[in-house]
Amino acid sequence: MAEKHLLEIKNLTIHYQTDYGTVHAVEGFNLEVGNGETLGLVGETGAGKTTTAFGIMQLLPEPAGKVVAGEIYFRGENLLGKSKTEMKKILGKQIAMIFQDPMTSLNPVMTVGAQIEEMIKLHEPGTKEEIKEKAKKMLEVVGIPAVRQDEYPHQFSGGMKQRVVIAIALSCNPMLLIADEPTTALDVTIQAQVLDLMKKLKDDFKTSMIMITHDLGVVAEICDKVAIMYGGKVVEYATKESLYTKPYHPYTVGLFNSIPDLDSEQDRLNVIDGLPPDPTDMPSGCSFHPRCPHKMPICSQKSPSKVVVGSEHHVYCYLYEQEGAL
Amino acid sequence: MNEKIIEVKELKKHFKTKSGMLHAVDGVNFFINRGETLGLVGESGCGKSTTGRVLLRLIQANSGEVLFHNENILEYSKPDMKKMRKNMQIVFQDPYSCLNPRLTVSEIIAEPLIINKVYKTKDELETRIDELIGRVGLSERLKTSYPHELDGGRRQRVGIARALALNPEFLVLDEPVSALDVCIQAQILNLLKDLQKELGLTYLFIAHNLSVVKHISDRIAVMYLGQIIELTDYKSIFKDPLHPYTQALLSAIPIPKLGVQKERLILRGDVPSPINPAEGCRFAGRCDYSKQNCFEETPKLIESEPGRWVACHYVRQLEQN
Amino acid sequence: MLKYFARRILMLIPVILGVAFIVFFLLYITPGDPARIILGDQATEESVLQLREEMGLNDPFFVRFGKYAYNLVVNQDVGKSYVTKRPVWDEIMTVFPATLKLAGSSILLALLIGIPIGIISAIKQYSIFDNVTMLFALIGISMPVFWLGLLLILLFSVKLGWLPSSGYTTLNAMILPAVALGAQSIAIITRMTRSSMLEVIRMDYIRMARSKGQDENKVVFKHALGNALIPIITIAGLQFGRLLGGAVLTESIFSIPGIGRLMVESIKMRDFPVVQGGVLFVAISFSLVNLLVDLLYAYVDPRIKSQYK
Amino acid sequence: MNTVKQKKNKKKSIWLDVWRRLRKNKMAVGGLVIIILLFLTAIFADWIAPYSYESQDLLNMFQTPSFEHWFGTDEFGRDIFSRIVYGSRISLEVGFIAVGISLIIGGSIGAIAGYYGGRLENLLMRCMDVLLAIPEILLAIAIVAALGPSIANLMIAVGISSIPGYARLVRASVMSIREQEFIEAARAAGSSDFRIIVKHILPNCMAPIIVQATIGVAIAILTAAGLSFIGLGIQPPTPEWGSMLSGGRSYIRDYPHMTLFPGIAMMVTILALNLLGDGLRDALDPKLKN
Repeated sequence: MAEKHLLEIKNLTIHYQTDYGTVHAVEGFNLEVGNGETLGLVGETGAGKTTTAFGIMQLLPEPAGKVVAGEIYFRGENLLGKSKTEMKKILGKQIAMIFQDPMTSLNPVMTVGAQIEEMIKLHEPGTKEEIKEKAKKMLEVVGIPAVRQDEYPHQFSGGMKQRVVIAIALSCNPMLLIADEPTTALDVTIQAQVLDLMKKLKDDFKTSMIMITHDLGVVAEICDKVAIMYGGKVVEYATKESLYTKPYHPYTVGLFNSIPDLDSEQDRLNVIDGLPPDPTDMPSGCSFHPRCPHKMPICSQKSPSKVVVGSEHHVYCYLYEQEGAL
Repeated sequence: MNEKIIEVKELKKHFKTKSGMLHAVDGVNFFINRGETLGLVGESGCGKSTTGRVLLRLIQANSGEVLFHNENILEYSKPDMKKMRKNMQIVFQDPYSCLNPRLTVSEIIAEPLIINKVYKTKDELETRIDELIGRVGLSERLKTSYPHELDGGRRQRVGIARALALNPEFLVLDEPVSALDVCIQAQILNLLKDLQKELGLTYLFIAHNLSVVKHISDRIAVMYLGQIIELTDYKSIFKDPLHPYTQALLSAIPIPKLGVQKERLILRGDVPSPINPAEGCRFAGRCDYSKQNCFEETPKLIESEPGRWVACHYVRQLEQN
Repeated sequence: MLKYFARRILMLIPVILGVAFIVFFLLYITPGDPARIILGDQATEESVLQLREEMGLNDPFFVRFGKYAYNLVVNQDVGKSYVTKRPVWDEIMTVFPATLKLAGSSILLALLIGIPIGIISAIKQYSIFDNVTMLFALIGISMPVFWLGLLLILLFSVKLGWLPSSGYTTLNAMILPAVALGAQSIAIITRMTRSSMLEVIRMDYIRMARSKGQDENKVVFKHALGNALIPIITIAGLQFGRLLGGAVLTESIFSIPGIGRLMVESIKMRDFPVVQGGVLFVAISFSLVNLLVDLLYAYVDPRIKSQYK
Repeated sequence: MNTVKQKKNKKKSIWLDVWRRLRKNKMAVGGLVIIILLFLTAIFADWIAPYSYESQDLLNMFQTPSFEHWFGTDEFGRDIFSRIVYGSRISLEVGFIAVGISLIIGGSIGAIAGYYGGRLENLLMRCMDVLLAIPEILLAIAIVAALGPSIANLMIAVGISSIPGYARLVRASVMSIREQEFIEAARAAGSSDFRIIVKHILPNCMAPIIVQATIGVAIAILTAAGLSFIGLGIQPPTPEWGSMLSGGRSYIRDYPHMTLFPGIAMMVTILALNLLGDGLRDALDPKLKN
C-alpha cells in the first residue's frame, strides 16, 4: 500500500530548542507525493516548509532541531529508521535538493566543475575522464557552456549559479527533487528562465518534485498537486485544477485574495488580518483561528481533522465537517 | 489638477569603480503630478533605487535637474535643502536596517520632529507621535518597543510613520513591500493607498516587479540599465506593452490562475554590466527584434502615442529577426 | 598578480620611512647624549663637544632625520653601534637567527596544535572536550609569557631536571622557550579556528555538500576547512609579528641572545643606532610576513585572487 | 496577559537586555565578580593590607607562607600579600587609563576616518599602518624608554601602542553602520553629521568596542607588567606585579613563592577580564537576538 506513493509523510513533528522556548516548526504534518508528480508546498515565512524539507533529508541543524514524531516513507521504507550510512546512499542519488539562495549554496573555493563531479563521484563512480565528461554534459544540460567548468562560483551571476545547483542536483538522476524556493532570490526575468529550465528538466529526467514556494503563480506554472501549509501543518491539499477552481480553507482563500490581480481592476486587496502565529506559542486548536473570518467556538478547542471535499482534495477545517456529515 | 509636483530632467549619476564608470542613472526624465503615484520598475542593478536617492539628494547627482514645484533642488544650499526635506521623505526596503536598533518606536518616529524642531512642548510632540502611530495602524502599547521586538510588517509601519512625521507632500517608497510575505505585503499596500487618499500624498513607488505596482500606480516607468525605456499609464502597460523589455518583464510574472499560461517570452542571458555600457540601445543584445542600428544609436524616450512614452526605434513595428 | 605584489612592496617604503621617523623621534627625545656614551665618562667636555659636531648632533631635528633617511633608502645603511662600533646590520644579523628559530618554532607549534584542536572543538560544540579546550584556551590567553616561562623553568628544570633552563642551540633547549612563547598563540589560534569553523559550518554550501550524501569527514575537511582558513591565516600572520616582538620577554627569561634582548640592552645602554635598526628590522619582517599572508589568501580563496590585478 | 507583560517591561532598555543575557553566563558573572573584588581591594588597600608595602624587615627575609605572612616575604622581608594588594592599584590604574587613552584617541581617529572617508581616511589609516608595523610591545618599550620610567609614562606608552587597533575597529564598525538605511533616514529628515554620529552611529558601534576595551584592559595590564619585568616600567619600591615577578626570578630555585603569588594575581585578573569580555561578546551579539 505504501508503494503507491513515492513519498509518504505521516504525522511529522519537528521541534527546535532555542533560548526562547520550543519552536513548533512542523506539527502533525501529513503529505503524499506520487511517482512523477510535482507537488507545490505553499506557505508564508515560518510556516515550516524548509524545516519539512530538511526533515525529509535529515539535515536538520543539530542539536537544536529534532524530529519528535512521525514517519517518512520513501519508496515504502521509513527514512527515519535509516542509519547515517544508509541515508548517505539515498541523499544525492535518490533524493536531491536545490536551495533557496544560489549565492550561498555553492562552495566559493571550489570550481563549479569540481562541485558537480563530487556528486557524480559519490554515487556513480567511474574513471576520472568519465566523471568529467558527465559533469560537462550536466553543465550543458542546464545551459552553461562546458568550458566554464573550471571557473569559480563568484564568476557566475545569480541565475547561472542556480543553474549550476540544478545541474548538481540532477547529475545522478534522482527520483525526488526538493526545490526550496529556487527562484525567490532571482530577478523576475531570470526567474522565468530558471522556472522554464526546471519545467523542461523534470520532464526530461522524469523526476518527482516538491516545489517549496510562497508564490501561487509559480505553483500554477509547474505543479500538479498543491499542499498549503500554515503553522507547521498542511491545511489543504488538492490537485492544482481543483484548488485553483475552488479553494476551501479560509487561509487559502485569503492567500489568493492577497495577490494583486493583473487582469482586473481592484481598488483594495482583500487581506487576511493579523500575523502568522508565533511558533514558540502556537494557538490552540486550529492555528489559523485567531485570523479566521469564519471562526467558530470549536476552532480554538480542537484541531480539525481531515475533510474530503473532492477527489484528491481535502481540507482541515470545521467549516466543511458538517457538510461532509450531511 | 495636473500640477507637476516633481520633475526630473536628464538626471545622471555615475559611480567610480575599480573596473570603470558605473552608469547607475543615465539620463532619466519623468514628472509626477500631485496626488499621483508613479511606479518605477526594474530588475536589480537598473538604477531605480539610486534614482530615488538622487531625487532626495541623499546621493549627489552628477548632472541634470530635479524640479520640486518648479525649483531645482539640486542647486539648493544646505540650509535651504534642510527646509525642503520636510516636503519629501523616503520609506526604505529593508525593515531590518531601516530602523535604529537602539531607539524605541516612539523615539524613531520623533526623530524628524526633533531635528526640525517642529514642536515646542513635549506634550505636543507626544500627541503627534500618538496620532502617527494610530494612523499607520500600530497599537499604542508598541511605543516603547524596540525594532527587534517587532515583525517585518510592523517595522515597515514604523518606517512609514517616521516618513509621515513632517507632513511631506511627496514620498519615495523604495521597495517598501518586497521583503515581506504576501499577506503582509497586501496589508502594507492597502495602508499606503489609504494614506495617499487621506493625506493627498504623491508617491514614487519603486519595485522590482510589475505585479506589485499595478495595484497602486497611476503611471508606470520601466527602467533598464540606468534609463527609462517605457513610461505609460498603468492600464496600457499591462494590456499593451510597447517595449520588448516590458513585454518580457510582464510575461515573466507567474500568474496564479489556471489556463492563462501564455507563450512565455524568455530573455536570453543576464542583464549586462552597467559599467561602461556600450553605445546604442542598452537592451539590444538581449532583444529578439534588434537590428543593426539598435547597436549604434541610443533610442530616445519619445511620446509615441498620447501619454505613452517609449525608447525603441521600432515601436509598433517589431518583427522578429 | 605579480604586478599587484610589486606594488605592495613599493607601498612598504613609506611605511618603513614612517616607522623610521617615529623611532627616530622617540630616540631624539630620549635623554642621554650619544657623544658622551661613545666616549665614556672619562672624556673631556671638549672632546664630547667636538664629537657632537662631527656626528651632526647639533643639527636641527629634520636635518638629522633627513640624513638618516637618505642613508637608509639610498645606501641601505643604518649606521654603527655606539658601543661595539660594529655596523648595526651585522649586530642584528648575528642575533636574528635565534629569534627567528624561537618565533618560528612557536608559530609552528601554535598551528600544529591550534588548528586540529580548534576543528574538533567546533565539530563537537558544547561537548566536554569543547568546554575543557575552551577553558584551557582562555587560561592560555590570560597567562603572562614571563610567568609561564618561570613556571616552566621551575617545573621542568628545577624540580624535574628534564630540560635546560637556558640556551637555544639544541632541540631540548628550544622546547621550554617555544612553549612559553607559543602558549598564547596556541590558545588564540585554537579559538579562532573554532569560531571560524562554527561560522562556516552554518553556511548553505555545507548543507548542500551533506545533501549530496557526502561523508561528514569530507564535508568538514574539504568544504568547511577550506573556507575557514582565511581568518585563521590572518590571525597566524598577526601572531607571527607579535611573536617577533614578544620574544623580548622570552629571550630575557631563557637567556637567549636574540633580537629582543639586543634591543632591551641597547636601550639600557642608550645605543641608539641599534635600537633604531632593530625596530626597523622587526617592522620590515612583520610587513613582509603580512605580505606573505596576502599571498596565501590568493592561494586559498579564488575570490581574493581575482582581486589581485 | 500579553499586554500586562508588555507594560511591566515598559522601561526596559537594550542594556537591561544585555545584562539579562550576561547573567545567564556563569563564567562571565564570575569574571565580573572578580573584577569588582579587585576594585574593592584597590580602593581599600590601606585597610586590607596587613603591612605597609615598603616596610622592610630584614630579620624576616624569604619567609615562606605562614599565618603572619599569608604569601610569605621577599628578599627585603616585605610582606608579599600586602604588596600584591597594593599592586592591584597600579595594575588596574595602568590597565584602565591606558585603554582610555587608546580608546579616546584611536576611537576618534577611527570614527572620523570611517564616517568621512576619502582622502582624510586614507591619510589617517596610513598613519595607523605605520604604527601597526611595529609590534605593540616594542613600540611601548621605545616610548617608555624615551619618556623615562614612571607610572604615567607607562600608561601613555601602553596606551599609544594600542591606538591603531582601536582606530581600525571603530572605523570598521562605523563604516558598516554608515551603510545602514536608518542613517539615510536620518539624513533625509535633515539631521546634521554630528547628530548622526552621536545619536545613530556611535550607540550602534558600542558592542564591539566594549568587548575590545574589556579585553584591551587585560592586554594593557600584561604589556605594562612585561615592561616592568624587564626593568623599563615601574621602578622599585613601588609594588607592581611584573616587577615583583622580576625580583623573585633570581630566587626561583629556593623561594618559588616569590614568583608564584604575583603571577597568580596577574593571571586571575587577566582571566577575569577575558571571561567578562567573552561573555559580553555573546551577550551583545545581535545575531543571537532573534
